[in-house]
Amino acid sequence: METPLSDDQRMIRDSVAGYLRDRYDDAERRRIIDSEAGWSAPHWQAFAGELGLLGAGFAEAAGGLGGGAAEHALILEEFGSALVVEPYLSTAVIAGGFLKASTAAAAPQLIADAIAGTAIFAYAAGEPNARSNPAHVETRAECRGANYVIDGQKAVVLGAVGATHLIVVARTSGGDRDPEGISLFVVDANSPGITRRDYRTISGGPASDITFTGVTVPASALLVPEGTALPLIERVVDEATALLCAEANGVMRRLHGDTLAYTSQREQFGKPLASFQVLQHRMVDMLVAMEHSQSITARAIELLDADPAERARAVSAAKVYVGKSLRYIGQQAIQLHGGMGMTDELAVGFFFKRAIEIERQFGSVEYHLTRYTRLANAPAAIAA
Amino acid sequence: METPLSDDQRMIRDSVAGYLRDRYDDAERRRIIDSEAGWSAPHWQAFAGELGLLGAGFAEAAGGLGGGAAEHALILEEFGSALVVEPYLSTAVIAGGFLKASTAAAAPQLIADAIAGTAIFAYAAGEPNARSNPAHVETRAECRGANYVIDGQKAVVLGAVGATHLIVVARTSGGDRDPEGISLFVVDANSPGITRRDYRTISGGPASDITFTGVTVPASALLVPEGTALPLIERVVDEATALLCAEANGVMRRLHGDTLAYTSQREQFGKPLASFQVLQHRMVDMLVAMEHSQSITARAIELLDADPAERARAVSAAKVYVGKSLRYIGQQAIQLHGGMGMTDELAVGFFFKRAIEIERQFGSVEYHLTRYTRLANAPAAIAA
Amino acid sequence: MTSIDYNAFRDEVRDFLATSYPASKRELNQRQAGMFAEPELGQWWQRTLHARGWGAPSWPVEYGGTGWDAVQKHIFMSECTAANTPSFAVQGLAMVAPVVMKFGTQAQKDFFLPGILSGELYFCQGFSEPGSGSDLASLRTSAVREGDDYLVNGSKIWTTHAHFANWIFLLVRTSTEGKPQQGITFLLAPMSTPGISVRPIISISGEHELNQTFYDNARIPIANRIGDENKGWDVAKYLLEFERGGAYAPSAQGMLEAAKKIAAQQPGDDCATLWDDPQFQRKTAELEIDMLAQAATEHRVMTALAGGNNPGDIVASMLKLSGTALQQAASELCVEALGDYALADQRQSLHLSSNIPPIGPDYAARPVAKFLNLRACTIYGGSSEVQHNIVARAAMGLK
Amino acid sequence: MTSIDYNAFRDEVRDFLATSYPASKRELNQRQAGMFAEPELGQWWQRTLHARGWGAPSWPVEYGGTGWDAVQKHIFMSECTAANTPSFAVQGLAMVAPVVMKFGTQAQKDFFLPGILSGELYFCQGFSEPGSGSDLASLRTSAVREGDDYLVNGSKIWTTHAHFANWIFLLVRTSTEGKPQQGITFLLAPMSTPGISVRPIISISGEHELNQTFYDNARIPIANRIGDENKGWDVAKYLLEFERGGAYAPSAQGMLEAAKKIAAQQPGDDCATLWDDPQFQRKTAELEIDMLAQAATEHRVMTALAGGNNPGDIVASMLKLSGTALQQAASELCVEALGDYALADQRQSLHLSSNIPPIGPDYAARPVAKFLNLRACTIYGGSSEVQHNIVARAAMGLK
Repeated sequence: METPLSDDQRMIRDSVAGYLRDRYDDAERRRIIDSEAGWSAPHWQAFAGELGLLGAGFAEAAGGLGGGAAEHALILEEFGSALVVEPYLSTAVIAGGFLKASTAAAAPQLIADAIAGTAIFAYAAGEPNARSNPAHVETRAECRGANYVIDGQKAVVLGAVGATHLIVVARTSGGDRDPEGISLFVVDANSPGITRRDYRTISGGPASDITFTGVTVPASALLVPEGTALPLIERVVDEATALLCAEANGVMRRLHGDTLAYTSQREQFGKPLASFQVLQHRMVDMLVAMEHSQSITARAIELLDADPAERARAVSAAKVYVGKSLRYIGQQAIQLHGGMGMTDELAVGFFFKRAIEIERQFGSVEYHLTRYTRLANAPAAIAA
Repeated sequence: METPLSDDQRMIRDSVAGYLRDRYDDAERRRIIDSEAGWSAPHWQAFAGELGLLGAGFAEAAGGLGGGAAEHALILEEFGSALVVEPYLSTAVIAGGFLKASTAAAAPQLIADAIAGTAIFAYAAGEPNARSNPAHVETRAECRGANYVIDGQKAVVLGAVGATHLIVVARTSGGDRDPEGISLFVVDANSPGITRRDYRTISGGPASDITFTGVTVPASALLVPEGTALPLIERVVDEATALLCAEANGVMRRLHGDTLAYTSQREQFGKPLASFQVLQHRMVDMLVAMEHSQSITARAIELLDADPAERARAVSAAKVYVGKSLRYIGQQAIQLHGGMGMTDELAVGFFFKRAIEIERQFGSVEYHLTRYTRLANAPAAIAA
Repeated sequence: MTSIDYNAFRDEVRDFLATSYPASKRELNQRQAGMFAEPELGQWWQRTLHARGWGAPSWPVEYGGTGWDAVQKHIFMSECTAANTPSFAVQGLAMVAPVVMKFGTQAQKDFFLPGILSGELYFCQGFSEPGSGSDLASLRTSAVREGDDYLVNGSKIWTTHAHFANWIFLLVRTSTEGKPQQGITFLLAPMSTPGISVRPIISISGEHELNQTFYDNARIPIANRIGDENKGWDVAKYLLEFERGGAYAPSAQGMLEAAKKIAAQQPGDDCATLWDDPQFQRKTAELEIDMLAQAATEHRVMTALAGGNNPGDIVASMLKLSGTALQQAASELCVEALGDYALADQRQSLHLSSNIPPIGPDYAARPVAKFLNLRACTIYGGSSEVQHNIVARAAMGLK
Repeated sequence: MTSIDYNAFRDEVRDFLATSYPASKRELNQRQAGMFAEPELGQWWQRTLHARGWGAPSWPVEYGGTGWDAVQKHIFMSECTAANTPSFAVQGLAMVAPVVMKFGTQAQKDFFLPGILSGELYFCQGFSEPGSGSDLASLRTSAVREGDDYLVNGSKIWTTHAHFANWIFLLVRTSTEGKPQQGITFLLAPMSTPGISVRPIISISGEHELNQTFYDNARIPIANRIGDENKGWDVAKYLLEFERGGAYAPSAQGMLEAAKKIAAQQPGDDCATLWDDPQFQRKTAELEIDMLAQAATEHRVMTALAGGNNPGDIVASMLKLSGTALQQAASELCVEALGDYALADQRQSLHLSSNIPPIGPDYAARPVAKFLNLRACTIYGGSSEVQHNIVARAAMGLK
């Protein structure tokens, strides 16, 4: 089912889809992830220049296109359907979200550089001793005069290998899971004291574990006033989560489409696989899950500007539903591809692995179901 | 898959199955549940006399056949496959279990009467203000000299309408959910102060809500010393729960068998329903659930004599698995019968409704999963 | 895209419901576990709606419709579902009327549409036959011309409310040549027609809602035929599209709220009420999320319709597939919340005229009967298996 | 029914494992995420078992079996699974050997069985072809007689460990007359045969375990044929029965225990460890109950076999259906427990010879690769869909 778009939105979607079809096909993606860097600077420059995508979410006054989450969603759904590995989410959505809300003097210039494609961001938030609770921050930033000194470890930071800057969540006061005392810093990715162990995610994109040892940054690196970052983090991570769901919809579209195409051409017992009723019904269930994922994602994106509790509820609901759909559609896609689904010779395995990743990013089904349950059943939510 | 039986066991099973086939078919059962009493005294007498079933679980010295849970299971599985409404479980298993462990002077005579079919028991345990926690008892029994006076309400007591005696769980001390202070009384069903609201369960058997208003019984009505009954209740209810699972296996056998027969003869789009792959695979899943239900029930019955924690774990595991299977098999049986499954003209609807009842009796899937989780994950259960 | 103030509209609907649907009637409707309310209640409600001009929101204005857009219709339906208004006359309003509008003569329109709108003409459906079911094309009830009439012989089954209805719409076989679909004709008949008789079918919930109807040389005037002879299949297909176009989320969400309320009054095992059990809350939340997804898709469809786009028949099948599953799941959760009282047969308290109190608490009366009745929603109107086949063929081009 | 002291037997097995399977080897096996251990480890273990006389518990005593009854075999397998011993040589021990025993000549028995038992002959399987799959009868690799040999041409796919094995067993087409099943022949061939070549297939876990093999006028002596020409279908059917006869619960339970251990070391969201999260415990318990049911059915089958009763092939299909689903679920729970480290591609640390530490904690190395590999267990050896078909036909008489 098509979703109605404005003319501007249709133009964005069509230009992204066209670019990816022509210049970012499965073979090109393999070349990118098999390269040493694991991402492509030329494509990034094309996103910035030729396609002008990197300003999609910034105000026109700041040099952007004046769009918002809806435009990010269109772009990320297409990126999902091509498994684009470049760090759009961490740069345009996450760093973009923080920078737009930032009180830092450097923010306008960083926005301009992000739009130009010269500033690339990774989001260094997750830690080896934390799970998905955004208030669980053990990395410490200690104020020393005009500077802060950051010490700690960040785990599974996506896209750090090509980033010029890291957005670092660090604790300036309080206990490990204290909602107060959390701060956000923008840090030069090559600062002394930063060491990375780079690796790949299972779907092939670049990721790193990062250790901060006495990394010294000026107080101007604080994106918002010291110790007050959690509400902003929750908003931006909610936004990123909803947009990750949009990316997921692109991934599922390919998983379903590839499965339908494969089972239609592949014969067994003298008939196309797709002529077996059991497989047909399963592909229908995949389709239904996909349509509903689209809908609940659109709903979450519409509610991003609602009050924090409603926003969080809508985003967690979407992530739960999309997470379950990714799991079902991904696993069935492999099952219905049979032996061929087990090889990395077809694209389907990479989409399946990306589905596994998205299922976990920013919190699993279990995490978001717990969060939704808590929010939905706050005493006010039930009329007796 | 057949389960190996001893010669004695095979004889019991074959005689019960033969009796039910010849004299307790679906039409006869309808006559029984449509009668005013809602159960059949003549069949009960046949169970006692002709078939000699009612002594199956009592020692030979007490006039029984010297069997135990394994024999009860054989009988109840057959009873399940014919939806027998007579109160075998409450009389032979529950009252039988209590009487065998009882210190009361009257116990031997009650056992003899139960075997003869002249004493019939209902188990008055559940209450309108409690759910499935057996320690939650609000009915009070107050000691007054040589007597106890019972006040309170019991809900959904099965088979009370034909019972000569009630086994009543009442609190002699302590708070509403206190494990201590729970007592067991055997009470003449016609005692003054007992009022019943009789009704039917959805599958047609008799049930009652019972109010006790100043019901006076002698101290000799205590089945075990005052206030100590909970461990015995837990054991006997575990036994009854495992045997209810055996009954469930009989119910599922019929649900599956009737569905297979119906879909094999009923045509749609010019072919038998059973020739559609989707329905075939679903009936296979029903069969697999049924086989595993058999197995996990047999396991629970074997472990009834294990230590209380292991016994409880095994019984709760069985009830969880069987409960889920009842739900799946029952719902699919109706779905696969199509419109005919929605009428009470076929037997399948009654089996479905009995499945719904069993799913809840002695605690739902949720209750037993909680219980299992607590027991399985007691600190000792995990080796780090 | 539109200038309608939907919030104001919602308030208007709520005001109407608050004043025109009193608590006494709501209480009566709580005893209705079937697909449709008994006519005594249902006809009253249809008259009430009709008096307000809201008797047929989905009809074109020229026939008495409201002129609402799809979003307004959705709001209206959601509010009615939330207020638990009686379900009535769906077969006339949503099934017969659209085909009369599309295929009927002027005389047929003039006669049937006003009567359906006012609730005076109460229709039941004669499609399925013993031995057919989802395979409608195999039907065998025959109609042979004799003078100005058809002489109809045969039998129909699963006819909800045949014992209450004054009219029936029928598919009959007028030819055995060609494909099975080609010889079918669509007729309307008064239930008082000599030769039509009704046999009750008691359903697994113990209620009499369904019937089998018999046709023994029943004379039905040719003037009551809708569309051409042997073209009834097209009429039926058009009708079934309407049947499948509903909204499922509101009623599922209504039952989920009911389950929460029951849980808040039922005892828990280790906590004061069942609602205090975190596991019950989590299970409820998980189902609620599925309903949000369903509702969001229904909203997308409504928006598309309001914008003049037809999202296609396939969407109707997909919504029925997941929507009916959610209705069943929500209804099951109400039953689960009841605990042991789910075992009690409550049928004696479940009639408008009953003065027998429910067994256990008041809220224990309806859930099990509703649950049992709702097993049918994945069977009737094209079973879930048939809906899967439809989507596979239409959306994915699978044969 | 029997006088064997199973508890004593279990102790004997445990003692053996404790002394003969040192921690260093166990640690190596932790890096093996594939179906089978790499031969360096696997062959060592087969030699170790063979030295103890336990190289082939399921074989008849005359060929070097242990003489254990079914319960003993089950105990042995469960203990090995619990100790996480290397999985090795299954294709020779459990697939080739039974058919050699049943269909082979004395010379074939004398040559192949001792070599398989000692681990010296390492077999891989050449059944599926590009374009066939679960539909084995459609295979096209041809074998034409020339003198004392067959000249074999064609290709086989999904050949696990073809790059390690020194022998392969093959189904080839020797006739195109009659039904497709009728012209198939079963051959054994050294992998060193000129004309046989191997192409690696990298699996979605990033590992090289699978291969495609090519046959370009490969000469295979007629003496290496098992059974008669054109009768290979019967041989293959017999072999597949053995393949499906396994026990699934022990390995699923092993992975469930692994998930618990991971959870006990991973942080929770609002509690010290993930294991302290009641929801995780409940989920684990629910899966554990399903495994108890599977294990109880496997136990019933073993008991029946020990009592001389054959519960039938259908049971093998049913056990594979539910057993493989449980293995996948348990493996998924391990991945879930890992949290974000599930995103890391660990393949560089997953080889015997690797000295690269895992990304994140040590226990993060294997679960994802194992999970990805285990997607195959519902595909190979007759997919779950095919197993459903088998049970429908055989157990329920459905066509």
